[in-house]
Amino acid sequence: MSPEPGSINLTDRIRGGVDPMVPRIYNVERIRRNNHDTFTMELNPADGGNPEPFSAGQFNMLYIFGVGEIPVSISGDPVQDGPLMHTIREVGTVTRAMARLKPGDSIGVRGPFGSHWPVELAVGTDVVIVAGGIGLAPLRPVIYQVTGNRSRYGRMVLLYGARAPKEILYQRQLKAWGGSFDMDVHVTVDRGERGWNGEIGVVTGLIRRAPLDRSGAIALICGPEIMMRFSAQELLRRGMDKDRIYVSMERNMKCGVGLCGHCQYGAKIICKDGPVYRYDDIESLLGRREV
Amino acid sequence: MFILEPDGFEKILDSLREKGYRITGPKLRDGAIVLDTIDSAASLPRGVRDHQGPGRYRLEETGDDSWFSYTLGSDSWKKLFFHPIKPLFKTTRDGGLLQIEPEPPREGLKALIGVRPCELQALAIQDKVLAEGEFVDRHYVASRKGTFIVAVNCTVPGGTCFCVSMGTGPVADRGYDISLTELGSNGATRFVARAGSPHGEELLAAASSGKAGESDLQLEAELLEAAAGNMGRSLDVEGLAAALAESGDHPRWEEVAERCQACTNCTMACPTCYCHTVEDSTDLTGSVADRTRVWDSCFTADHSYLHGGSVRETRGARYRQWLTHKLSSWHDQFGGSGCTGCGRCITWCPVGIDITEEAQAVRGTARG
Amino acid sequence: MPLRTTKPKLAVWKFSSCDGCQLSLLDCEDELLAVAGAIEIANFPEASRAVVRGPYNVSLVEGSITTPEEAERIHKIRRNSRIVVAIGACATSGGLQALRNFQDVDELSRLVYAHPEYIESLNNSTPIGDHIFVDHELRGCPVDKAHLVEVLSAFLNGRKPNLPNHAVCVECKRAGVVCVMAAHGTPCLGPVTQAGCDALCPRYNRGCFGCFGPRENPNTAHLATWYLDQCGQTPEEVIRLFRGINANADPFRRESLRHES
Amino acid sequence: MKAKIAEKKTTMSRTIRADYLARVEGEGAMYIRLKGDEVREVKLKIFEPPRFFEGFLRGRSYLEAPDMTARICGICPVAYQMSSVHAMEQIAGVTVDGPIRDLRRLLYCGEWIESHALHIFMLHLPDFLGYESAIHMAPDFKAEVEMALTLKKYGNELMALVGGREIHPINVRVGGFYKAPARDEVRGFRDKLIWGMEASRKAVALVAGLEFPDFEQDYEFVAMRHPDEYPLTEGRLVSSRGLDIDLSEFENEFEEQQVEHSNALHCVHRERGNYFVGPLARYALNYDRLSPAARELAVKGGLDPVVRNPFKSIIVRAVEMFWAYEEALRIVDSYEPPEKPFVETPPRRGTGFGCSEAPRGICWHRYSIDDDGLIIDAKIVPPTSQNQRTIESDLREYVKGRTSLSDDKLQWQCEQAVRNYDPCISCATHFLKLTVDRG
Ligand SMILES: Cc1cc2nc3c(=O)[nH]c(=O)nc-3n(C[C@H](O)[C@H](O)[C@H](O)COP(=O)(O)OP(=O)(O)OC[C@H]3O[C@@H](n4cnc5c(N)ncnc54)[C@H](O)[C@@H]3O)c2cc1C
Ligand code: SF4
Ligand code: SF4
Ligand code: SF4
Repeated sequence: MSPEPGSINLTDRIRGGVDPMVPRIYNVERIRRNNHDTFTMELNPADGGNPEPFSAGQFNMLYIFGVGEIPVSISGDPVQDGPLMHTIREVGTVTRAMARLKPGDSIGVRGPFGSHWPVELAVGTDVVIVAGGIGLAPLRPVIYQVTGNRSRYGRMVLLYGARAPKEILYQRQLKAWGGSFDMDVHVTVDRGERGWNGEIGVVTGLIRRAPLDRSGAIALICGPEIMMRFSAQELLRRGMDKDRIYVSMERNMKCGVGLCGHCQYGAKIICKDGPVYRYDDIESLLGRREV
Repeated sequence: MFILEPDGFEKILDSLREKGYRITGPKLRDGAIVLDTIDSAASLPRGVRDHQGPGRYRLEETGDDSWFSYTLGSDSWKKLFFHPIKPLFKTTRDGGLLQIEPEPPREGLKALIGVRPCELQALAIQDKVLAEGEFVDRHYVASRKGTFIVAVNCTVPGGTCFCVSMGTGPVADRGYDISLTELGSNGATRFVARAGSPHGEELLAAASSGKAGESDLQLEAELLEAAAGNMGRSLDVEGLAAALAESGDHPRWEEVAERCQACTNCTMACPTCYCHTVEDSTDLTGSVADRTRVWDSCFTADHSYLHGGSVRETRGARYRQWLTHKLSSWHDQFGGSGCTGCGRCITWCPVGIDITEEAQAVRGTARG
Repeated sequence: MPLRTTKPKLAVWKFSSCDGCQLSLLDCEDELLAVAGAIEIANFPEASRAVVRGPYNVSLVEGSITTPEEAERIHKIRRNSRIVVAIGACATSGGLQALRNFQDVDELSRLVYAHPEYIESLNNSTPIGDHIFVDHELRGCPVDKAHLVEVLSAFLNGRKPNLPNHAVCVECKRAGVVCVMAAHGTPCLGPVTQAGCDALCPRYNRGCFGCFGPRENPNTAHLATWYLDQCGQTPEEVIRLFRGINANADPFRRESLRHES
Repeated sequence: MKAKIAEKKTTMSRTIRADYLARVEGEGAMYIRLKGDEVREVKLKIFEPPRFFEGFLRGRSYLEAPDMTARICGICPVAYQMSSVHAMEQIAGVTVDGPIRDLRRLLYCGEWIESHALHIFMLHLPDFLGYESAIHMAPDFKAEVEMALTLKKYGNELMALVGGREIHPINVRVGGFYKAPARDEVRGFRDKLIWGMEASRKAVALVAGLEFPDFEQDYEFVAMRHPDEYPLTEGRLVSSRGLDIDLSEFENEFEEQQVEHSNALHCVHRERGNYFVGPLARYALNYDRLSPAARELAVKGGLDPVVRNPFKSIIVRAVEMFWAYEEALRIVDSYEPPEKPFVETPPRRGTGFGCSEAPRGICWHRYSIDDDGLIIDAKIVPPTSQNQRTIESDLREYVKGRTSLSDDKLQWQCEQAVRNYDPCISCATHFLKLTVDRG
């Protein structure tokens, strides 16, 4: 006979006594436009403390006063101290309201939540990063981490597809990475423009030609669902192992901590098991409609 | 094992009330059994039974003095812990600066009277989801603490019940403080009572009219066995979860879409469904914003909304999400079925869609 | 967020209607002075003689289009307004007066008026959105006053109004109301009607009759089948149920026509 | 609305036009043509489009009448609901009494309170005090406006309590209600009603102190009269010129005429022409049925038992608002929920009549239904159509002695004269446009 069967016997499992549903207030330090519809916000806690530590690939729930709350990946450096960074594309109500924030305004932040890119697996091997559009943002922390400790990793290849040349994110950084960090950077665009002498076409085309030879390499993919599926298939065709490919998934999220039920993806709960998955874990779901 | 007479029952309620428990139990309202605050055993429904079928619920007077001849109504205990509408916090804004004032979790002693075995399982499932993971819902935890449960074993199963298939009833084997089996009626209702906790034991010792005799236990066993054989429905769960996991493209989903309203009644009535969403509102001056959590359902378009549209546009995909979650992916996520066999989703579906029938249809022809 | 310097201008316009939706604004007794504090009520004849010239930041439009004059006037309002919110069943589906769409207007006119030749009326009563682009639609007959305040405050705060597009059943169950379909056999439009009334009719033990119009993705066909087979309704009764306050809303119109023969 | 002035230089004639009359419910215009001091033409033009309710009602179930007719008017839906359910109950041969009847009166009191508070403070009072609206008044009369809003709000709350919501209540059905409110909810209203009575007293004192134009007319007042109550939903139709008829005889005495300048029908007495319905009529014909406290208040407000100055309708409304609060309190204090919230009314062929006292006057209905309960024929005479002629004649008389006023002033005063009637143009089919043409 247990002491109180009707009741539940729980110590408050609430991390550090903080309710996971109540945001911490951060102030906007700076907002930088990346392109016509994308910007990067730098945030610091209003209480003067440090931003929460995070791992590459994790996300925060960002709350904007009275408008709503959305999941956004962290796009800054996970190793170096510095402000919390998010790169956001304006698509709807909350993201547009965020674009109107000014330095000094505050927003609510919950997190970091979710799984991360397995950067530890890349120690001593090659890393292939395949990104589409805003999908480069969640992968930037990986690049920071690798370039921050370049000798620990093998060759690094970044294959990046954007819709148009002016939509290419982090342009200066891309140049710098390609130039000085012993990193292969290949960028393609869906539609060329005058002055663009780079690649035109989808990112899978880059994969086909990427300097990929060492087995044991890991691939990290982030972008629209269909782009991730085709990229993974292309990588498999090039002889990569299923269990060395990772993708980051996206579904509606209201809580970010596995309680609200919104981000289910088959049996997965993306905010908890994901957003980063090993490809073979979700392969069977990726091609299905309306999952 | 004790014998409890009606006045002993009342005594238990009295002593719970004296200790400050708020008592909730079945009540008759608008032609159905609902769960509401009760003042005394006298406000419990007597001499009624329900007839439940797909999309149909009717009460009938039995003409006797039976206490618990009915089964479940549309609401479940989850509303007491996982509140349909729950303020989360209030934000005030001064210039650009925000201040957040979280809603304090509310604790309080609650006694639940007449919890059925399948509902004990439902509580256990919600505990698992909302109170036992890495992150917990603190409002749920707070209100779930200090709950005293008087369970009632089912002797008259309902027309849509299938707890036997789900292994959750008709007898409560744990999770209660006191469990009761009603013996006989005809003006002579008595209960076989068991304690499931020291607190339950203490109350029973003071209120019962003695130990249950051999013949009482014999009668109880017969009643419960008969009930187990009288389920309105059944579901073969052997291999079901695996079969459903592979059923993504089954044509049955499109067929059910023609009937399903995507009205959410099944999920709202289900005692284990926990989906919720949050709503933000501001006052006219724009200085105060409220955030509220409300029950949501995988049947709404917003549930799977990503900028540009819903992932699950069609009613078929929404129904598939619901059914496969309940009976299949729940196992992967929480180590057991999300269904207790209570039958609510069948009865309260306004167009009588039957989970047992749909699951069977999908599984019967599922491709491996 | 930028601080507001000048107050946004609000205008309220009336087309064919019963006045109930604009009265809802005057019925916001607790918020009215706050609304007037936050917004300049620039044109609201029912409340004030004062008229401030446009353009207006928000125009609330009540009523449906039933005359040639109205069909013209609505375009002027659109040109003069940044945001147009259609309020109520009349403005969002044509209202109860759209019952004319199923009949011969001349005959109706003869029934009601001795000199139908004095009456200028279009054959159909149509929603505002059939004539101009509408930024938001507030459903209901009448609109819910909390929704009016919500739309105004959402607009003032630069966000999307928080309005549901799911079924009334959601609100019904959240409120713990006993389902009138399942428990009483009463035909209820709740499953196909947009939430917003807080399940008012079922709370009062009656079936929803659809004031808030069709929800997203309604399955009227099977619901009608259920009314016929399980609630003992005749096809005529089914027609009347769908052909009510929002008779001209597409899914309801089609469903009622399906049962005509 | 601002008058548009176009003066013709040669003569003394001028044209004043206000295209949209404000602070009335619905769309209408007023048109006055003057030649020198002579009033040539007065038209109350209702351009609110017709909505053909009587036509739609044909072929609908008699049970749908309260939900459908409510939509004629968002300001007084209860009037339409009450008149229609009474007519249907007459056909069914059923009378409704006890707590259900009380609940109906309570609902109607809610509508009177809401409508009167709205009209007194938000539509009419600003005219007397020279403000464009109550909102413009608020900075100078904060306490009064707040009191007014609360008075109005409680009326709305009463409607929501009994009817489910303020506008287009959903709880009214033929035979009674779908669900009776719980005893505690109703009884719990007591304190608000007591506050409302007190506030109504203050309202009477406030409006009695206004300045009224010297303008009296010899009207034929028409209202309902009940053997022992101030009239709401039941009684005979009586007039100050000796009419005393059953509801079924209405059409023998009165007829609706259609005029070219208006989408609303004009209702007139077949022999005597225009007549007057609404608070002044009700009050004059039922002074003896007011409660002692209400009568005392009328006297305090400076009212005689018959008031012939339509501008003073504002005081009469305030007295009636008091009465409605008082009546509501009486009902609330004795409320016990009925065992069943409605009386069964199986369909039966026949013709029935219903009439009730909307805040702005009598609202008369006639229906015929067939064996299946489908409506064969419906006729609805709303209050404003009955007052239209009287409004026009008031305007003619009122303008006569005042042609020396500036256009703006004259226009405003004429508007005020129209607003005396609290015309509900949405009902009459449905805004007001004032054109003073002095050509
Ligand atoms: C794990 C994760 C990481 C993400 N990281 C980034 C990032 O780094 N940068 C970025 O620009 N975007 C990111 N997104 C997408 C971002 O969350 C959506 O663009 C955003 O929610 C859109 O909100 P909205 O209110 O502007 O759009 P609306 O179209 O107005 O959406 C309304 C609501 O629907 C939900 N919603 C809509 N789209 C999405 C979506 N794609 N994912 C989840 N919920 C959605 C939100 O609750 C949103 O408030 C991420 C999404 C997930 C799940
Ligand atoms: S899925 Fe249906 S039967 Fe199973 S627990 Fe939920 S409501 Fe009960
Ligand atoms: S299964 Fe039934 S209850 Fe569930 S959403 Fe579909 S119609 Fe509604
Ligand atoms: S009463 Fe109507 S709105 Fe409520 S759950 Fe039943 S069908 Fe849905």
